[in-house]
Amino acid sequence: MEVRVQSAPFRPGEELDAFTAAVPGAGAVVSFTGIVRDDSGTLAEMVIEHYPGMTEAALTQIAEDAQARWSLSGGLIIHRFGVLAPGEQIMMVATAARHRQVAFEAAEFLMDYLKSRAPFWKKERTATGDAWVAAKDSDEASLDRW
Amino acid sequence: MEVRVQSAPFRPGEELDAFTAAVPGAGAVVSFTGIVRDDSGTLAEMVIEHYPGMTEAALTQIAEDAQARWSLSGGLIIHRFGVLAPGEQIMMVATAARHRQVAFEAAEFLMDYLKSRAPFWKKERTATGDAWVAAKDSDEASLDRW
Amino acid sequence: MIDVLYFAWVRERIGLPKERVETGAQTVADLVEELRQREARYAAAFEDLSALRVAVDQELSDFDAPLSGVREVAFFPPMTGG
Amino acid sequence: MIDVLYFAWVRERIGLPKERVETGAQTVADLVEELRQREARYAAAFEDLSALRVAVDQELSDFDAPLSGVREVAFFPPMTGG
Repeated sequence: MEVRVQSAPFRPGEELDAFTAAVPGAGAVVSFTGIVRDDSGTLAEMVIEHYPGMTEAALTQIAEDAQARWSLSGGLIIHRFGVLAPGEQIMMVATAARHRQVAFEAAEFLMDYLKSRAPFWKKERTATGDAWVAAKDSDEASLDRW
Repeated sequence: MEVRVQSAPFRPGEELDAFTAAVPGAGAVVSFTGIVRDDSGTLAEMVIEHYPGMTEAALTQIAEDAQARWSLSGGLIIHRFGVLAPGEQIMMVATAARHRQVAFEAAEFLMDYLKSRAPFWKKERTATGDAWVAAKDSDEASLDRW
Repeated sequence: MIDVLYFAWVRERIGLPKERVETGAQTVADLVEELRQREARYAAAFEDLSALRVAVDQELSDFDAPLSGVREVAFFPPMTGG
Repeated sequence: MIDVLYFAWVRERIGLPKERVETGAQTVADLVEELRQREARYAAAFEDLSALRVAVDQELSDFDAPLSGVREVAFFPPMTGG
């Protein structure tokens, strides 16, 4: 499973095609892309802070947990940090397996753990001020199903 | 929601990027790609038969059911028919929503209904003969969760 | 006159994808019974109805569906899309 | 000597991302108590421990974790990745 932590933008489509080409034998590929939303219409940018060193270790651990739990043909985690504009990609995961249910479950597992166990913090900058995005109880709760 | 039934190949990555660009405001995009597997190592090709007219109507109905059930920023279903080689893309769905859980659920819903309610039939051609792919009880059972 | 369509192994067993059928059948089941009487290949195709699905005017339906006003009936095995 | 790191609003309240701390604290909680005594900005950052998470040598840990042999401790709010 490949893990990348980067400030540079990426193209989910290119990543998906490259990932799919590298997992021969898979019958099912699932991807998730997270995008900077601007619900209020006032978001200037989103700043993502992370913990260099621990971030890579945490994502690798999450990836290994997924691989131990399911028989995957492959997996990919990309997560950006730094300053992002509304509409930009924040992160992406992709999973490949023989059958669809495994690919879906593993992708949701990666996302659930990434949300609450990888050391990233988001700050929204708007015209009226900055605010750290608060963790949601529902994100922590969603770990209970695994 | 866009529905396409076609014999021509498509590139999932291109489709994903075009889909994502067309759903501003979405925070979460999920894609699923189905690929021709060759488990036995003897598959020459897969032939997908469909029911022109009913296929489009059935996929459109499934798409409308998903939209009625979830608040989606957008959705996409592409399904091929005709002769496909191992490793080729069979079909793809993509969903976009504000939050990840809705995008994942809607994509799984589309897949579950597509498997058992859209008029496609797969035949595998191998060196030793042809065989229609049998429907799995588990695919029918997976509809029960919706 | 009803258009009757066959797909997948139903089409292969019967040996054609589509035919126009002159019938007075009241239901899909009646139509199946008529077809079964024709020739062995029809009897073979319709041997086990639990292995078949039917669409009436391009909508999934049941074998007890009425045929009044219907233009198209299709028979096929359980679908295997995706 | 332990490297102490702060992230997100913990970093902002304390006013720096990292510092080396000379401490005899036995546990993370002891270290927090020492830091709280320093200045109001530390007291503000560590006001509500239930709003904080801690990593010890880059692994998520608990406030009662021992500090023996530890090189790096980080304090931050609940994570918001994805």
